[in-house]
Amino acid sequence: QEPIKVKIGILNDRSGLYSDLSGEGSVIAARMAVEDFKSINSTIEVEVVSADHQNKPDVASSIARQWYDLDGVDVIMDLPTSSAALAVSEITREKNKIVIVSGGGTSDLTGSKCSPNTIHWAYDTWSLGNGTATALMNKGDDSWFFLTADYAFGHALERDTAAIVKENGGKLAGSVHHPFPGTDFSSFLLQAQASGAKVIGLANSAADTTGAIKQAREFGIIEGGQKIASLLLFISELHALGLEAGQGLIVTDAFYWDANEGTRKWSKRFGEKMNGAMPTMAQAGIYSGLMHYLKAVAAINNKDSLPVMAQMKATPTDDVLFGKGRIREDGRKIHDMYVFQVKTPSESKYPWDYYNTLATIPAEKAFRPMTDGNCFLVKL
Amino acid sequence: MTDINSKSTSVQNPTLGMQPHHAIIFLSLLGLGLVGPFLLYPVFLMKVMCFALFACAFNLLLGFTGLLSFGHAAYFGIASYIAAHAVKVWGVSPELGILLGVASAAMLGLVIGSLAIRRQGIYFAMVTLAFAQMVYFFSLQAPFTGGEDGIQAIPRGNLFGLISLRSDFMLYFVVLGITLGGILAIYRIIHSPFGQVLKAIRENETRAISLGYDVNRYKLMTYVLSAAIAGLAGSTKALVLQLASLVDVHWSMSGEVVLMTLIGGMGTVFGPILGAAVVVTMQNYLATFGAWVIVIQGCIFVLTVMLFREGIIGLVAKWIKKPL
Amino acid sequence: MFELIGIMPQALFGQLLLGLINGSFYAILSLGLAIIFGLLNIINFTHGAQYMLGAFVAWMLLNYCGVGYWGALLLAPIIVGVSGIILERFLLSKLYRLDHLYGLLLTFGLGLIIQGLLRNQYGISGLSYSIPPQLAGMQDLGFMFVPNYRAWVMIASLVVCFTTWFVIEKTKLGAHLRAATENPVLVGAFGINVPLMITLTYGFGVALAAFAGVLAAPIYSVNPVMGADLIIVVFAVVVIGGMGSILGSIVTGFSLGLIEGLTKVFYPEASSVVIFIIMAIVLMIKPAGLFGREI
Amino acid sequence: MRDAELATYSPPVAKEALLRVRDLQGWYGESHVLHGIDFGVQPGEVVTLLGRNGAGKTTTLKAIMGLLGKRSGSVVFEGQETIGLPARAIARAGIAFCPEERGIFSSLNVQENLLLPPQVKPGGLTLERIFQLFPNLKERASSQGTKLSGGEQQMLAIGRILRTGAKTLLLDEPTEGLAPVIIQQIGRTIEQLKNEGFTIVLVEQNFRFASTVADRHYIVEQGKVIDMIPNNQMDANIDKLHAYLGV
Amino acid sequence: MQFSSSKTEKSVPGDEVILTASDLTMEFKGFVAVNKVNLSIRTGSIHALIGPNGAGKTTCFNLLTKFLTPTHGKIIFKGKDITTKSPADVARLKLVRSFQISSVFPNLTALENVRIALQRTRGDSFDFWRSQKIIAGFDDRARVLLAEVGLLQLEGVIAADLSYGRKRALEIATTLALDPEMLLLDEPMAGLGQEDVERIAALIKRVSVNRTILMVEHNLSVVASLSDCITVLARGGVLAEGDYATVSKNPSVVEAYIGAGHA
Ligand SMILES: Nc1ncnc2c1ncn2[C@@H]1O[C@H](COP(=O)(O)OP(=O)(O)OP(=O)(O)O)[C@@H](O)[C@H]1O
Ligand SMILES: Nc1ncnc2c1ncn2[C@@H]1O[C@H](COP(=O)(O)OP(=O)(O)OP(=O)(O)O)[C@@H](O)[C@H]1O
Ligand SMILES: [Mg+2]
Ligand SMILES: [Mg+2]
Repeated sequence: QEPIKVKIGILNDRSGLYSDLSGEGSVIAARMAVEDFKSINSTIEVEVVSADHQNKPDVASSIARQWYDLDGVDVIMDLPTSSAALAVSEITREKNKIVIVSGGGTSDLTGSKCSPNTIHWAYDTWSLGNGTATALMNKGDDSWFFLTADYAFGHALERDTAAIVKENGGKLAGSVHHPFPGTDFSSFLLQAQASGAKVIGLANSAADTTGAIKQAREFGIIEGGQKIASLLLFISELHALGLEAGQGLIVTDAFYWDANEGTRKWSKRFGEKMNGAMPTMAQAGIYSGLMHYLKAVAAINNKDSLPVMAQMKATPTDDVLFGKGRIREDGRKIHDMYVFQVKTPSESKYPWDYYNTLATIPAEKAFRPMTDGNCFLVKL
Repeated sequence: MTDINSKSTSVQNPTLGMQPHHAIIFLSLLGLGLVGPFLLYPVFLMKVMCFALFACAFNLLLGFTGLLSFGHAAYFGIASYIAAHAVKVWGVSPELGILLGVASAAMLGLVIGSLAIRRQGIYFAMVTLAFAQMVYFFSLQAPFTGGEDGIQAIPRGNLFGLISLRSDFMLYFVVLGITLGGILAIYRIIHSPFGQVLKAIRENETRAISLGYDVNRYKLMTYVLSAAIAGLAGSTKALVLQLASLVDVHWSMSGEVVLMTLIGGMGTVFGPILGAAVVVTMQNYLATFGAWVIVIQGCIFVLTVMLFREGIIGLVAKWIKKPL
Repeated sequence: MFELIGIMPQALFGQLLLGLINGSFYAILSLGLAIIFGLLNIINFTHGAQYMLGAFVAWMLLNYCGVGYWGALLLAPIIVGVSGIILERFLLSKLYRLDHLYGLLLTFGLGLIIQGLLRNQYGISGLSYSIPPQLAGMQDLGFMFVPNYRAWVMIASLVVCFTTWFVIEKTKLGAHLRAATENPVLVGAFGINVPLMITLTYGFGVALAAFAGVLAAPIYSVNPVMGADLIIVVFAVVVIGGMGSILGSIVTGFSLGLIEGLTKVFYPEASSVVIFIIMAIVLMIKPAGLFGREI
Repeated sequence: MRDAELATYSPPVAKEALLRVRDLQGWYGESHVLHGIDFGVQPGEVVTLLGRNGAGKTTTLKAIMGLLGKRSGSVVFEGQETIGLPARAIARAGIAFCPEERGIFSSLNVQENLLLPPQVKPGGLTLERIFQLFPNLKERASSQGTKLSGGEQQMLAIGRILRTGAKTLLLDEPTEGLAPVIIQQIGRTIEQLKNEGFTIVLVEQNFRFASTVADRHYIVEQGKVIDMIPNNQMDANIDKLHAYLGV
Repeated sequence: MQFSSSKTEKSVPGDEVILTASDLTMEFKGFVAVNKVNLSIRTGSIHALIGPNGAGKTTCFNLLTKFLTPTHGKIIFKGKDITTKSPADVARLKLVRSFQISSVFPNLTALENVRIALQRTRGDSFDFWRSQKIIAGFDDRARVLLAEVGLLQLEGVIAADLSYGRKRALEIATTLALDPEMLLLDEPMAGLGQEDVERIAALIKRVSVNRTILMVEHNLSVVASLSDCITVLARGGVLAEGDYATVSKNPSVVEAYIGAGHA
C-alpha cells in the first residue's frame, strides 16, 4: 500500500518579536514529533516546511494560500500573533485544510471566529486570565488595574481577565491602554500605582511585558506592595528578562519543562538542539499537536481534513507534555493549566529553574465553557 | 518662409496616441499577464499587480510632479478598509466596493492634499507622513477596522452580480484588467496636455507660474488622482487577499512603495511595475531567510542610491535613449 | 481644579517630570539629527540604528570586554562615532550635491542593514543591561519617587545638550561650523578644511545618538528594533523645532516629552500620534518649524 | 578694432612675478566664462582688473582662489603651481580673498566674523590694529554681522583677511556701495598695506579710485585680458580706456 | 514679420499709461529694498530700469509680477488694481516676465518649452484624460516663434543642451508665446555674446510693436539704442527718469551708476 504523504507547514515569526517563543524552536519540536512518530508507525511520510510571517496577517495569509494551493501543505501550525492566526484560520476553512494554533492566543479562535478546520492548542487569552485571576483572587488580591497593549490581543486579554475578576467579586480599579509596541511604561505604571489596586495586570506581550516589569521594579512598585501579574509571559521571555527583575511574578502557563520526568526528558532533547534553551508552551504545543494529528491520520488511514478533524476530536489526548486532555467541538484543546510564581535568584538552583507551582487548574475548568464562546459549531 | 515640416517631434504618432515602443511594452505586458497564471501562482501575480499599480500611482506624484509623499499608505490602506467593510458588512458587489474604496481614497487625498500641497520638499514629505500617521491611528482605533486583526474573510462576491470571483483564476483576469486599466490611465495622464504641464512644473516651478499656470491646483489634482489610483490598488488588494489590515496603513508600507519606485526607476512609466515585482518576489521567496530580508532590502537601498540612481528601467531607458 | 478632571495635582507633577525625562532622549537624539542636517544637509535616517548600536556596544563591552557602564558611556559613543565617520567618508560624502531624497534613502537602507545584522546575531527578545549600582535606588520628591537613574539621565542629557549648544554657539570651533553651514565655499577659501569638519560633525552627531543609546540601555530593553520606531518620532521633533536649529531641537525635544507625558494621562492611546498632530499643526502655521529660519 | 588691439597686446614678461596667471580658463557649470586670462603681479604691487559688468573679473579672482567648479591653465604663486590645489590649500599658501558680496556670516557676530579665518602665516595684523583701522568695527564688535551697514560690512570683510597673515590680497570691488569718505579711508588703508609689503589685486568698477591706488591696470573683456595700462600713462590712454569701458 | 498679433493696432507710444506703480515699497525684515517707487509705463513704449547692483530692480520686477507682495503701494495694470493678485493671475492678464537667471524647462525640447506656454492660452485645463494630440495643434505656431528667435533648427533639442545665449532666446520665445501685452525682461543680455546681443536687441525691437516692454539691463548701449524712457533706481528709490540723453547727463546718475570718471 502507498504510504500517505503529509506536509506540515510551520508558519511563525522567524525574525521578529515572537521568534524566540516560536521560531526555529517550533520547527525543531515538529521534527521531534516526526521522528518520534516514525518510531511507532512508519506508514506515513511527513515533510515539514517553515516560513516567516513577520507577524503580519497579510504575509501570513499569502503564505498560507500559496502553501495550500501550490505546495500541497496539509496542516499549518504555530501562528503566534492573533491577527495572523485568525487570518490563516479563515483561509484554512476556505481551502478545507487543517490549522493547529499553538502560538497565537485569542480566544476568538474557538469563539465567535471558530472554524471546523481549526484547533487551538496550548493556551488562549481566557485561560491565561482565568488562571492568574483565579489564583490571585483566591489569595485576596481582589482589586485590579490593567495595563493593556492597545491592540486586539491586549484588549481580548483584558476583557477575558476582567470578566473573571468581576465574576469573583473583585474590583476593577481602572485600566490604561498603551500604544503598541511601547518603550516607556513609567507613566502608565505611575497611574497604576496611584490607583491603589492590589494587582497590576499586564495585558500585553513580549517586549512590552518585560519592559513594563523592568520599569515597575525600577520605580519600586513591586517593593511598594503591589503585585504584577503578567498575563502572558513565555518562559523564553522570562529567561531574557532574568530572575533579578522577574522574581515574584505570577504567571499562568500551559507547560513547564521541569514539571515531571517526561517533560524533563523531552525538554533536554529539545534543549540539545537549541543551545540549551528550554521549550515554550507554544513549541511544546507543536509537538503534541502534531503527534495527535499524525496518530489520527494513521488511525483512519486517510488525510482528508474533515475525517481527520473528526478523528482528532473523537480521540482523547494523552502525551508526555500536556498529560490527559481532549479536543472539544469548538476546536479547543483542553488540558490542565498551571499558575506559577517566578523564583528568586537564590531559589533557582540550575539553569532555567524558574517556577514554583502555585496552583493547577484542572482541564475542565481551565478553559472557557463552550456555551460562553458563541461558536457556531457548538450545538446548544 | 519657414519649413514647418522640417522635423517631426515625439508627439505625433499613430499608435493610439502612444509612442510605438510604449505600445509594444503594453502589449507584451498584456501578453505576460495572459499567460502568467499558467506559469506562476495566480494569487502571487495578483499581489504583484496590486503593488505595481500602487507604485505607479505613487510614481505619478514623485516621478512626474516631483512631490515625495511619505504617507501614501494612507490611501492604499483606507481604500482597502472601506472596500472590505462595504463588501463584507454592507454586502455590496465587488465592483461597487472597489469604487467606494477609490472614492474614499480620493476624498482623503483631497483633504490631506489641499493642506500638504502648501509646503515644499522635505516639509511636504513630513506633512504627508504626519497625516498618514493620523490615518494609521484612526485605523487602529476605529471599531470597524478590527484593530490589529483587520477585516478578514472578505467575500469576493460576484462581479456585477453575475460572475463569481471565488476562483483565483476568474479573479485574476479581473485584477489584470484593473491593473492594466489603471496603468494605462496613468500613462494617459502623463501624456495628456495636463501631464505636459505637470512635467513643466516639475522642471521649473517658478517659470510655470510666470507663464500663468496655477501650479497648486495642478499639484492638488495630481495628488488626488494619485491617491485615487493608490486606493484602486488598495481595494483590489483587499479583495485578492480577502484581508484589510494595519499593515496596509503603516508607514513602512509608504517606505516600501518608495523602494519599489526607486528600484524600478522613478519618473519612468514602467519602472515601478518592475520594482514592485522585484520587491514582492523578494519578500515572498526570501521569507524563509528571516532577518536577512531586512539586510538584503537595506543593501538594495544602498546599492540603488550609490550605483544606479535611475533605477533598472531608468538605466535601460538611458541605454536605448528613449523614455520608458 | 485638577481633581475635576480626575487627576491629583501631585500625580500630574509626577507625570510631567516623567515626560521631561523621556524628553531627554528626544532632545539628545534630535540634537544629533539637527547638527547633521544643519551641516551636511542630510536627513540621517540611520540615527535610530546608531542609537540602538550605542546600547548594543555598551552591552558588548560589558559582556565581551568587561567594560562597565561608565566606561561604555565614554567608549560606545566613540566606537559608534568612528563607524559613522567611515560611513560618511565612503558613502554619504558622495551625495551632498543631490536631492535630500537620496541621502534619506541611503541612510534608511543603512539603518535596515545594521538592524537586520544584529537581529540575526542577537534575536529580538532583547538583552538585559543593568543599572549601575551607584545609580540604583530612588529619591523621594514628596509627590513621587524618582529613580536615581532617571534623574541621572535627565541631568546627563541637559549637560550634553547644553555643552553642545555652548560649543556650537559660543566657541571658535562652533563659529567655523556655523559659518560653514552658511557658506562652505567661502570658509574653504579661508583655509579651513571643510570636508574634514563635515566628517567630524557627522561623527559627533552619531556619537550623540550612541550616547543616548547607552543611557537607554539600562531602562529600556537592548534590542535591535529599539531605534526603529523612535527615529520617526525624533525626526518629527527636529521638523517641529526647525530643521537644523540646535536650540530648536533641544527645546522641542524636552517640550514634546512633556506633551507626550500629558497625553499619556489624558488619552494614552493617542500618545504615539500626538507628536504628528503637533507637527502637522506647526508646519501649517510656521512652515520652517518653531525655531527654523524662513527660507 | 578690439581684435586688432588684442593681437598687438602681449603681457609683460616678469621673471620675479609673485603671481603669474597664464591662459586661465574657467567655467560655471557648462557656461565657459574665462577664455584665457593672462597677467602677472610683482611683489608689493597693486594692480587692478578693470572691465565692464560681466567681463569676468570676479570669476578671475575666484579661479585664482580655486573656487570655480572647473578651471584650467596655470596659476603660479611664489613659484608654486596652484591650479590643481583646493581652495583651502591656496589660502594656506598665503592668498586671501575678499568677495564682492562680502560674505559676512549672519550667524556670527562681528568679532566672530573677524576671528573666523585661521592664521596661515605669521605677521598678520593684530585685532587692535584692525580696530584702529576701522574704529566702527570696534564699536559694534558684538552685533550680528549682517546687521552692519553696507560700508561697515565691507570694512569687516577686508579687516577679516588682514588678520590671517596672508600677504597677497584679492579684493573684489571693495568700494562698491560705499560713501566717498569710506572710499577714501579704504584708499589710505591700501596705501598703508602696500607700504607694509602687501601685494594686492583689486577688481574695480570705479577706476577713478583705482587710479589713486594702483600701479598698473589690466583691462578684462569677455573673459580675456585685452590690455595693460601703467598708472602713470593713464592720462595718455584715457580715450582708449573710455572705449574699453564703454561709457 | 510672420509673427502676427491679434490685437492693438497702434505702435507709437502715446500718452496712454498701461501700468502705474505708486509708492511701491518692499521691506525685508527691516531692510527696505524698494522704497516708495513711483513708476508709470506708457503703452507701447520700451522702458528701461537701470541702476547699480542691489538697487532693487529685480525686487521691483518681483513686485510687479506678484512674486513678492509689496509692503506698501499699489499697482495698476490696464486700469485694474493687481496689487493683491497671484503671479498666475497676473500672467493671465498678459503681463509676463522673464528671469534674470535663465529659466527654461531643462528636460523639455525647445518646441515643448514654447508649446507649454501656448497651451496655457487654452485656459487652465485639467483635462488629464485627453491625449496629447490635442496640443499638437500648437506645433505650427511654436515653430513660428522658434524661427523668430533663430531656434527652428534646434526645436527637437532638450533645452538643457542649448548654449546659454540660446536658452535666453528660447526664454524670450516662450514668453512671447503668451502673447503678452506687457513684457518684463530681466537683463535679457546678461551672459550673451556680442552677436547674440545684437540679435536679441533686434528681436526686442521687433516684438515691441504692439507691446509694452519694461526691461532691466546693464548693457548701456542696448539701453541707449532701444529704450524710449529710462528710470534709474538706486538704493531702492528712483534717482532719475527720462530719455537716455537726459539721464546719462544727470550727475547723480553718473555718480551712482555710470561712474563719475567717465561721463
Ligand atoms: N554663478 C554663475 N553661474 C553662471 N554664470 C555666471 C555666474 N557668475 C557669473 N556668471 C557669468 O559669468 C560672467 C562673468 O561674471 P563675473 O562675475 O566674473 O563678472 P565681473 O567682471 O566680476 O562683473 P561685475 O562687474 O558685474 O562684478 C558673466 O557673464 C556672468 O553672467
Ligand atoms: N528676499 C530678500 N530678503 C532680504 N533682502 C532682499 C531679498 N531680496 C532682495 N533683497 C535685497 O534687496 C536689495 C535689492 O535687490 P534686487 O535683487 O532688487 O537688486 P537689483 O537691483 O535687481 O540688483 P542686480 O542688478 O544685482 O540684479 C538687495 O540689497 C538685496 O540684498
Ligand atoms: Mg564682479
Ligand atoms: Mg537684479
